Amino acid sequence: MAKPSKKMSLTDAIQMIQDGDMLTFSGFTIWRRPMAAIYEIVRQQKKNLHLVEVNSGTHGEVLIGAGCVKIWESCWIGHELFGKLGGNLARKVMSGELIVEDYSHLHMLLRLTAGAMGVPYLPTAASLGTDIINPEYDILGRTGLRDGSDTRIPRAKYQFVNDTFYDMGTLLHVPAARPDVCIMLAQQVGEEGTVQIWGQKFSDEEAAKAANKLIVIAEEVVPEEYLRQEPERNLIPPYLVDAIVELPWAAHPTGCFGMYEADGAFIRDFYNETRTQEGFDAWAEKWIFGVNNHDEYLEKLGIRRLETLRSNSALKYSSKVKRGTR
Amino acid sequence: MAKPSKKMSLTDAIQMIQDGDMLTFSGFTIWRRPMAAIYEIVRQQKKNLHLVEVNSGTHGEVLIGAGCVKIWESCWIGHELFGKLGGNLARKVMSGELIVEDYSHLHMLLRLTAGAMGVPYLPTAASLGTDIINPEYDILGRTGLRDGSDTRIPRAKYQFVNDTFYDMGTLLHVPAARPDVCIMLAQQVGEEGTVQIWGQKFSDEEAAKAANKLIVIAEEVVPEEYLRQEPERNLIPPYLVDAIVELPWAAHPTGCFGMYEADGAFIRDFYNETRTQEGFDAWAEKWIFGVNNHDEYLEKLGIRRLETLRSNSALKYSSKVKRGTR
Amino acid sequence: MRNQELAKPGEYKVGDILAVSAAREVQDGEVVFAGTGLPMLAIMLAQRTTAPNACCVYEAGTVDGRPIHLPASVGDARCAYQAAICSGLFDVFSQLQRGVVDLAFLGGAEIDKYGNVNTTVIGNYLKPQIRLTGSGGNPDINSLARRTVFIMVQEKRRFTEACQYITSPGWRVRKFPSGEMAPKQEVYGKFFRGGPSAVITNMAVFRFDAVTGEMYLDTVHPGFTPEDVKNNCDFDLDISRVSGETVPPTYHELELLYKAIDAEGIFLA
Amino acid sequence: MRNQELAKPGEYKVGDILAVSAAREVQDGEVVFAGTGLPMLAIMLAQRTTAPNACCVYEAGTVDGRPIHLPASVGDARCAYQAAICSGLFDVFSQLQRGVVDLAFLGGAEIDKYGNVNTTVIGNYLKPQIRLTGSGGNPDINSLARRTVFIMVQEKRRFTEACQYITSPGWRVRKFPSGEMAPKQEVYGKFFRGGPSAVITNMAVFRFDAVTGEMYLDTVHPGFTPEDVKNNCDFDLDISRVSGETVPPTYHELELLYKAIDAEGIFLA
Repeated sequence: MAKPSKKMSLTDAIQMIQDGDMLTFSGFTIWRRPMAAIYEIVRQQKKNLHLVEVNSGTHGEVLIGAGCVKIWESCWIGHELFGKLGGNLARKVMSGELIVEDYSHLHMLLRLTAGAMGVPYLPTAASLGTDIINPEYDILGRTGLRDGSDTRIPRAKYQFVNDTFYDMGTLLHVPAARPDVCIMLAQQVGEEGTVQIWGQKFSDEEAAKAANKLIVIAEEVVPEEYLRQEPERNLIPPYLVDAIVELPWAAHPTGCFGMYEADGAFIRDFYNETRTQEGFDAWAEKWIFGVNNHDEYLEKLGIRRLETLRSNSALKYSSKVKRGTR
Repeated sequence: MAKPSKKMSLTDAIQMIQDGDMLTFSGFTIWRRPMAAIYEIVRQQKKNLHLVEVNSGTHGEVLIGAGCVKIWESCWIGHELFGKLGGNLARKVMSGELIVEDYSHLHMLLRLTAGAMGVPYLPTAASLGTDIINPEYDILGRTGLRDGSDTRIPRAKYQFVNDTFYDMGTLLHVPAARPDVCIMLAQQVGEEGTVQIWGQKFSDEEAAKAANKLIVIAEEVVPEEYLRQEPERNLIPPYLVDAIVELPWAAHPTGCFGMYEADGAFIRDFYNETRTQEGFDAWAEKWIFGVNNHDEYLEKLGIRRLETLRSNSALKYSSKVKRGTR
Repeated sequence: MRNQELAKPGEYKVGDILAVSAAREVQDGEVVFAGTGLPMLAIMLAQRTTAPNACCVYEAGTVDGRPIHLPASVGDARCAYQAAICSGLFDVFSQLQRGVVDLAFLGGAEIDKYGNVNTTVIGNYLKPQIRLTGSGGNPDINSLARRTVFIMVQEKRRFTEACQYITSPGWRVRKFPSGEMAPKQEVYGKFFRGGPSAVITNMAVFRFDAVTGEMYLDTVHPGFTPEDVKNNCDFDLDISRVSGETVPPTYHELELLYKAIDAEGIFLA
Repeated sequence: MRNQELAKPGEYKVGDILAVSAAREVQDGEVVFAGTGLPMLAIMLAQRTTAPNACCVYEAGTVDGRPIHLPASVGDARCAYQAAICSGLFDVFSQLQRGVVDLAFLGGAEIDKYGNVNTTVIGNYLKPQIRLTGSGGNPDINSLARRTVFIMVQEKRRFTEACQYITSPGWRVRKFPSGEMAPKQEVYGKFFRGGPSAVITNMAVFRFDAVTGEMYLDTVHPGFTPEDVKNNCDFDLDISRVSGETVPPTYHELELLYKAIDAEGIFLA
């Protein structure tokens, strides 16, 4: 008996996201971000999104620049070599348009891990002694958002707790994060929804399992039996997947292990051109609103550019792209 | 430059274990247990071992029957279809020779996970309301072993804690376990120590990473580059491995995914013959003390028996072994 | 054509009606945690009949396997055949705690009227008369799944007023530190998701009162009377709500069990 | 034969002496956490010279990779080439917290005399003058590794009496809830494993006093004087313990850096 299909268009998948939703994503900095879905969120003009992510990157800069985001809880934003900080976030936090709650990398990872494990918090010794845990710098608390009216926001940023099992000292408890939606970009997804990720898994498993809904943007949809031949390689079972969208090059300009390189020149241009709001708006007009869909975006990039980025099958990265000065 | 080799004989590897050590193991019930190492521990007559494991099985029954174990912290012991309980453990707990601390399955898993994560405890909602968490039944506490003099034993069996982040209610904190030694049986290990496990990973990753030392019993030692061709499939990096012992069929009579079936008839005989101490002693004389090493053990089993158990390459389990009544 | 006619007494064995009754507890599309033995037969039968989209999770770390040979244990390599995921305990138990498991099949040596189960000791825990296998994942699964179904042997000593040791939580459990009995809802707070929804034995199917959490007799297998069942319970079983006779296996179900699911005769000898 | 002769001023660039000085902090057999950029060059150079058994962990989830092309990011597919493990953050950060990491290379926009580092904001955190990238894994790694080495740009405004915001903990840190400054040992309890052991800049190498936790000048790169360095520190730098001049790169090291490690000119333009 055939299982019900979860395949749908990008438009339909992104319509599952509501204004005000808490979102998280697959990937790491400029790697394997669901960029096609990010652009579609901007096209659909979602508002007041609450991002909870281990780190951010180009995708976060696009959403923040477009004014879709109200709250950002994370630890880092930038474009690595291709842009040393998140210019859009910096602009909006300096102007007071964006609420930023700073955690550390491990804190954010543990917040999503707690969500994925179904517990309200996890203990850690990371980042003790820093201003990250300074009670004066609890921005959601200062903004009055920890009163319990939004059940996704914990009543405290942290707790300090003494270990009495082994007298290890004072630890932190960091609260679980349970996003409404995780958008994941995967290399391969089976027809029923089994997800396979190649290369570094980053915090994808935690992000996907912490969220209530999971939208998977797949470079390829493949026969379910094909992925099940080696179930040890798969990350997510079908019952956790709510939508499957098949789109090639959907992480562009971020990179996708075994498929294509990050498009450094494209990201650098984004970084340089979007330091002002006017610059962002012009960029978005060109690359988001100026194309009707992902196919048009790829057309605009052109086949030569994409083929240069394509990974060598043996190496899992491109051997054609020019990277340095020599 | 060549890396220092960790390959050694089974005898030398087991000599790394001290009387009184806290041990844990790879595998699950009657699957992928490091049985050759278990037999060698008995041959070397280790004493007062403290086992901490998610569940036990045939390997635990051998160690307990042989009088090597003082404390057992776990949740289950038996031989699945081939012996419905742990006869040796039952005998020794009823006679008061063995200290048993009962946790639940998820509690034990989280204890090892906490050890692997480097935190002193983890929270859980599992098994609330049961006698497992009855303070009256804290046996290590009743025995006076929670006074801190053994730094591996936590000062409490559990803690009850209220969640104030999301008002989830009262949770348990279960203390970390940090065994002195984990003995792991792996299908393949690289020459430098990269460990690859096939099939279900059980709680192997948590057990190996929680422990201070890791002894790997490998069905095969293979070129390091071979395993590194697909690093996504590997579980443990070389720097966590202290000893590598290459021995085929080293999990017998337990099963090893992709290599051989559990030897149900052998396990059933063990179960039936070792319900009394005299029975255990006779069995050990035959199968442990009566052979000088693993090769002699295999000779005694005979090639026909072993070949029947061997897995079919496509199926990953034996298609030759007679399992049921039809 | 599939023969959907009901088999007559004598044409099926105890294991068959257990497996079939358990299979009928599965709703289509559910995520089901199953242990070794009859629970495997139940979920595999359900998947071949009324619940083709049910997904089976085995606690050793496989998800939605499609075995072509019956596993003899949840750790068996056969569980991984054409599975979506082959991982480990941390994955599947975390998902359980996260709340994705709809239904689980469990067993026990002793059950009380609130559905508390003992698989640990007979006699005083501190000086046990008989030591059993211990909890395994029984209490974790029973704590954290939405519904659980117990498959048990019907004996007076096994259906007891109050378990000598509560290994796995029913509808009224111990509230520590005091240890007094309290409703499961109260002890689990926002983690409360449900509890035992049925007990299936060789004689009958039992359910639990939504308010008191007490077990009552629902259906009686062909060949037994409510009084037979009551006589095989040590507590005062409520037999006032019997809804009828347990529907026996169909010939099609028996054929699936003996020719397809357990063709080798592992659990159905 | 390898040319182990030292290069002369003018024959090497700032990045070269940074990479070489950092590489010399690695001891053979160590487990090293490295970030993007110069840290990658440092660990790869160390592995090719004095620390062949050092193992490199990248925070995106690769362990002991043996790249044949220089990664441009810790998330780059190149990090996974011939790696022992390609997993994810939970694996490597758990191991870090467990205590397996001996050494880590980190950076920062601002450092104070106790080795506290700021990568978050310039100005008042609640009304930032400049918002930077944020912490990333810097504080976690600095909290939990045995030793850390910072690679920084030497500027007066970056070497400050007290960081405006402590992103990453040095030897005297904030003790909450009060926020008063206290030794790291006191704040970390049994989790204390060490802290910043060196700061390497374009002008010098700094170390920390074992008792006070204050930074002092250890070696000065060829072409600079201790006073030059002091003039590029906003706090009163201790230059009384200078042990000499930083050993410049050898021709062999330069060849490795430019011909083998960064042959494409990614970080060494």
